Amino acid sequence: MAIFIDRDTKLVVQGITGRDGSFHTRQMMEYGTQVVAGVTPGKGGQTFDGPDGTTAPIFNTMDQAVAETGANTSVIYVPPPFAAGAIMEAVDSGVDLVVCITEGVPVLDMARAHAFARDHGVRVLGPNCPGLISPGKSKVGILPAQIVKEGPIGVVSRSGTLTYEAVFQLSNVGLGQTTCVGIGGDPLIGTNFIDCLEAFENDPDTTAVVMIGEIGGTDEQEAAAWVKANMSKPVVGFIAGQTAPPGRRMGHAGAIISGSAGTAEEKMKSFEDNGISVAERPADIVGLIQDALG
Amino acid sequence: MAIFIDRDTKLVVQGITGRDGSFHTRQMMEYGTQVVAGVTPGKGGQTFDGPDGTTAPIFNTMDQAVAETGANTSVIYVPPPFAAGAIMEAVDSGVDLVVCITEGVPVLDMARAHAFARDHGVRVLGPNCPGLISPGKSKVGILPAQIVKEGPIGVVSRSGTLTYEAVFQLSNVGLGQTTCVGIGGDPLIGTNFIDCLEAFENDPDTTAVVMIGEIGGTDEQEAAAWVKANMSKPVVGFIAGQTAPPGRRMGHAGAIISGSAGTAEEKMKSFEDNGISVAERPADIVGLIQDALG
Amino acid sequence: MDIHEYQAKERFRAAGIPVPPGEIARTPDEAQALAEKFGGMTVVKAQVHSGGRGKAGGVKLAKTPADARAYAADILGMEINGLTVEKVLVTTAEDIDTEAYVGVLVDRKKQAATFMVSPEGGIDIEEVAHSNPEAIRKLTVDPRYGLLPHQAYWLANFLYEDPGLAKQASKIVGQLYRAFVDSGASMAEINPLITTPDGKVKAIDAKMSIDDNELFRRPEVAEMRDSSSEPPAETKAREASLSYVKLDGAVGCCVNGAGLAMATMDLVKYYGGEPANFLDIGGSSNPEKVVSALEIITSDPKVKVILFNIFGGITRCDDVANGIVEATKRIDIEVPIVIRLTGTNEEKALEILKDAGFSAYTSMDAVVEKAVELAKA
Amino acid sequence: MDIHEYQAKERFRAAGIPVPPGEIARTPDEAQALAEKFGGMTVVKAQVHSGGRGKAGGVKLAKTPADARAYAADILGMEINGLTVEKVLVTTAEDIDTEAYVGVLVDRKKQAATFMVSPEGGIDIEEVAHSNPEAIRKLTVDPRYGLLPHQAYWLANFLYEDPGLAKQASKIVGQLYRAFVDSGASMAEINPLITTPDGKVKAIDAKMSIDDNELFRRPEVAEMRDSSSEPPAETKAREASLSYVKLDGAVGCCVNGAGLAMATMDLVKYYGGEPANFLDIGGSSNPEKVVSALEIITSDPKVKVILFNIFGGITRCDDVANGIVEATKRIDIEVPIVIRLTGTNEEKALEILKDAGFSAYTSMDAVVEKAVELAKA
Repeated sequence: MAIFIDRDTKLVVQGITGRDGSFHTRQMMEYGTQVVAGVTPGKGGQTFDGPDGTTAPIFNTMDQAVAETGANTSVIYVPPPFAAGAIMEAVDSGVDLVVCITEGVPVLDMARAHAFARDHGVRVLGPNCPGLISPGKSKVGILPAQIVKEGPIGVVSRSGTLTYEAVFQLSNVGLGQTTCVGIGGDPLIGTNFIDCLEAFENDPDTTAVVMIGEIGGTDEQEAAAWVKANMSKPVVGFIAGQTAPPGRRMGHAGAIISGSAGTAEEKMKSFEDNGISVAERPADIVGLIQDALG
Repeated sequence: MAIFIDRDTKLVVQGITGRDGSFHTRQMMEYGTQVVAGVTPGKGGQTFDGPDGTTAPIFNTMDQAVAETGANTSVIYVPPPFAAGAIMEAVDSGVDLVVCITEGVPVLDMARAHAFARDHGVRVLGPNCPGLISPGKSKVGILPAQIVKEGPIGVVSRSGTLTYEAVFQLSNVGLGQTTCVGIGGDPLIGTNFIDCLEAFENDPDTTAVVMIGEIGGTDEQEAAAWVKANMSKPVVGFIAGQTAPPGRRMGHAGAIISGSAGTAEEKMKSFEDNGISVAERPADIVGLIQDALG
Repeated sequence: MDIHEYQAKERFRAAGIPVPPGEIARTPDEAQALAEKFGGMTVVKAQVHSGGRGKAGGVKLAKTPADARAYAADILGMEINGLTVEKVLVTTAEDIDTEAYVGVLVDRKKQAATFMVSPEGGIDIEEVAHSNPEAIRKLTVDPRYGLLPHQAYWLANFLYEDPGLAKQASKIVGQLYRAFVDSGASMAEINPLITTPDGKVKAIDAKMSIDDNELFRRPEVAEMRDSSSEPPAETKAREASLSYVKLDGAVGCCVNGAGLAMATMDLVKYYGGEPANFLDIGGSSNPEKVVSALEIITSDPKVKVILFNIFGGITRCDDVANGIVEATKRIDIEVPIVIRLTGTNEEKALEILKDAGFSAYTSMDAVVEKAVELAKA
Repeated sequence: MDIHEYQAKERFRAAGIPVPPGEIARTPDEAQALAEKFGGMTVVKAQVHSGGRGKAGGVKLAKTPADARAYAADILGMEINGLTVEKVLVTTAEDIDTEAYVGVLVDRKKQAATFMVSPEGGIDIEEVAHSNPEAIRKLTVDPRYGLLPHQAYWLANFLYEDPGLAKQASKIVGQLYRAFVDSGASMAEINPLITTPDGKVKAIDAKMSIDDNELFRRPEVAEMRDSSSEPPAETKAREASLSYVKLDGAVGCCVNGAGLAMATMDLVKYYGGEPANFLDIGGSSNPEKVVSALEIITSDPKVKVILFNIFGGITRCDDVANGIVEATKRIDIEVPIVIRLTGTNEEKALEILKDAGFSAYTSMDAVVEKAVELAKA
């Protein structure tokens, strides 16, 4: 088992003909993800050429793509001005999960798009996220497939390359993953730590979880309280940004310490207070997981 | 028993200091309705003087009125430009029922206000309606109290004075009413025939229902189908506007025959087809009810 | 309130919808001058609040400015469904490749603005909805979000397979919604939306109805009312805040409440008569309002009897009776008046009326029967 | 993007918020001229993107135009938290009866714009939120409906008991929301909102941050950026699409990915060093970007060592290695460079780097330890 995506995931790629969209679609197809369709307005009727002679039909609208292919998941690579609209189109089309890779989506656009998704009961991952991968089953987004490995660890993170770092180290010592989820670095994201922790708790194949947070907001603190109240599986946590100055945006739109809220110190303390083992350095994550699993 | 309002109804009057609001508030208080508060922005702290030395406190906001008095129902007498806003304020304040008497509310304002009420799970009656009365228990709106009488008949109508006509005749032969509801003459109304029929069906004290429709829309047809499928109690129907020309608005904003839809003929046929006795004239209603009750 | 095609086109243009150039002419000379100005072929179109203009000969294709002049001379002054044409729109004639339909109105059941589009244009959309519903795509706009870009594009894709045309139509759908909302409309329609041989999408006809309740906050739209295009009695009624609709019969009706007014008309018919009008005087006992109502009813030469049907509720019947007596003193009325008055303080009221020489009833059936009898006399 | 008080006030004025007259001066002469033009007492306020202006002496009340001139001379050129004051706002001094706080920002948890208002104005709202939360009323705006009139009024009623003041404040709350949305802001604040002895409500200070992601569609807001008020290195980084934040240490960091970049800084600290900056070069192996990054890092004289930490994922490590080698050929760098590169094609990459004479690592801890050691040398 895995969370959110698995072998049954049938994916539509929104913005499949763009530079990023086409590149990553090929990567996903190579990994074995069932890419059943692409959407680019005005290019309906054309065909996307994947690796090794595979293809995917292109449609003008999500509505058509879902109706014709039975897709249940979408991933979005369209430019920021159109990303919130693409999310709403996907939500409206009847898929269960919408993964938005696009970075730079206006935050008030996202407030509307998230409300729309809630109204329709559809899960959005992101925006500004690397997507997710269930090793050996399916990959949706841009996570590098070669560093993951099938196994019992759930990984959830606000960061991209820092996740690779952690996953790489886990894989190197033989600790594979059920699913690695990048929830995104924006202030308003569709799927948060708690959503992922809950899914990992309910996933029988996951035995322990790595949770990688960073400065800004209070998601980690709320997740920590949730872990204490609801989680039976061990959780190891790391927070990036101990040396970040307040009031400055550290790359991610969401990685900013406002006033006293959202410091790494506060988050790490909250982890400790709620029974989450805190890794001081990324290199400590593996050891803590091994300790937790006995 | 009765539907929607009864002895437990604790009413706030929005626009209590206006001409219509103050007049009808006195009428409601005289009838015995528990008017616990009034709202007029800027007049908070003043007191409304009712009949026989009774009073009601006035608040600036619905929020305060509900918090201070435990009101569960509101009635609105504010002018059309502010009516939709008043409905949304009432919905937000936590009351269960909002009755909007105001006529002339822009229809696109109401589309938003009705959506807001649905999102909050609050019942709106109207707008452009005379309100409702549960004889001997409570009166909310502008229905004349002297024509009603306690008894077993439920009355629901899109019209004001035509309802008086029917109720008057019922009362004159001793057929009192559980509740008389005027659902309003606008195209977009919060509570429709089916809502009232369902409530009457579930009200143990109601033995038969009079349903007074008019041209425009297809509410009566949908209600007729609902009656056939769900209603155990006899229903007598009347439709006004058999002689109305197509395409012209007959007073009520909702009373207009558009194309082939919404003619009196079609509605009367739908009543007959679904087991609703059709009164040819208002004067026939009483006889049909007497027949139905045996 | 209906507005004219040329007015709807002004609203459409302001929202960015491509509409061919056109202007209003009130005389044949003006029409000729406009045709010369535009050059090429033009269309001369009667501006009147009625359907079926084309069938009535109110729309003509003019090859030359002289033709435009001649057609304008024919059309101006023409009667279409009882309304006199006082203005024509002179507009450039477009080469038409295909015709489609795009409309939006407030749907009562969905409680929101709802689009209907069809690749079959220039047609009666209601007829198509019945005969061939698959030729229509519908979309209800969630008032909480407004029309979303993908929804406009979804509608446009139903009209055109060609990506370029679909893109243009998608934009137009969005602009139409903007015009609809910004005008406080209850209905807006482009019929037909055409494509030209050079691949352009344009609106060559336009229709719009405004929600009367929106006019208070849109003075620029309220100014579009053309009183010359409605019966003078209806203008007068509107100015007196009375709901009035002229009909063809002999029984003039004056009732309080819209539902009761309709039921009264129906009862006139039931007893073998024909109502002369719908008229709701509302809940007021104000003699001024009754005076206006009587003036409006008696301005119709067909009226042979005036029938009051008043149900006194909150308003007391004696107050209303006094209002009627007062009003009838102020104007000369040559036809008989019969009055039914019931409800609060009814006995007092009936005495007031009898003292003033009126036939007074308490039963609706009795008074209507009497009125029909008098109308036939 | 932060904008200056005077710019935020322009946006507020455009939305209808009452803001006392005020204009910008870049010289003491201009300040005097403005004070003469306004008449009466004026306030001279440093325009700089930093809090604590008042405490730093950047805000002065001037009784006369000569005073205004003198204060402007003091303030212009002043350093506040490392930023040089280049402009002052000269504005009329208002009689103040009461001070309140009104602000709106995007709340992450509620996922929507959220108002905070307090009758305690001129204060640090976050401090009040902690010390006296009952002094604050909060309201989250449902993005589906926008700010509703009764919500604005509800907030205003928390500020003022007087109905006249509450009505004015209610309007201002609505206008502030309008300005917030129309500017694509992530935060907008009136602090303080004052009342005057003659019963007027006015905004005498204004603060606004714009969501960088909104700038592409709001060129008029994007033009408000004041590059003179930020370190030149940050301007250069923005123009090169690099995320860069200057810090005080000696270890210049160049990392791909924001999370990894922060973790790298933290690890520098862990090993006893201090990072000189945050810098995310993104997923690109483009030498141009690496050149820009190196130029920015080396422009900081405190930097003693440059540390690359690259995790090759989709991007292959050998491509990135080539990019680094190419870039370092193009510019002269006088401090040592250490590089950690791991992930796809890592062996190939390490060879390329060693051949070019760089210290190459695969372990993040090893490279950081080395960098700290070199920085201390």
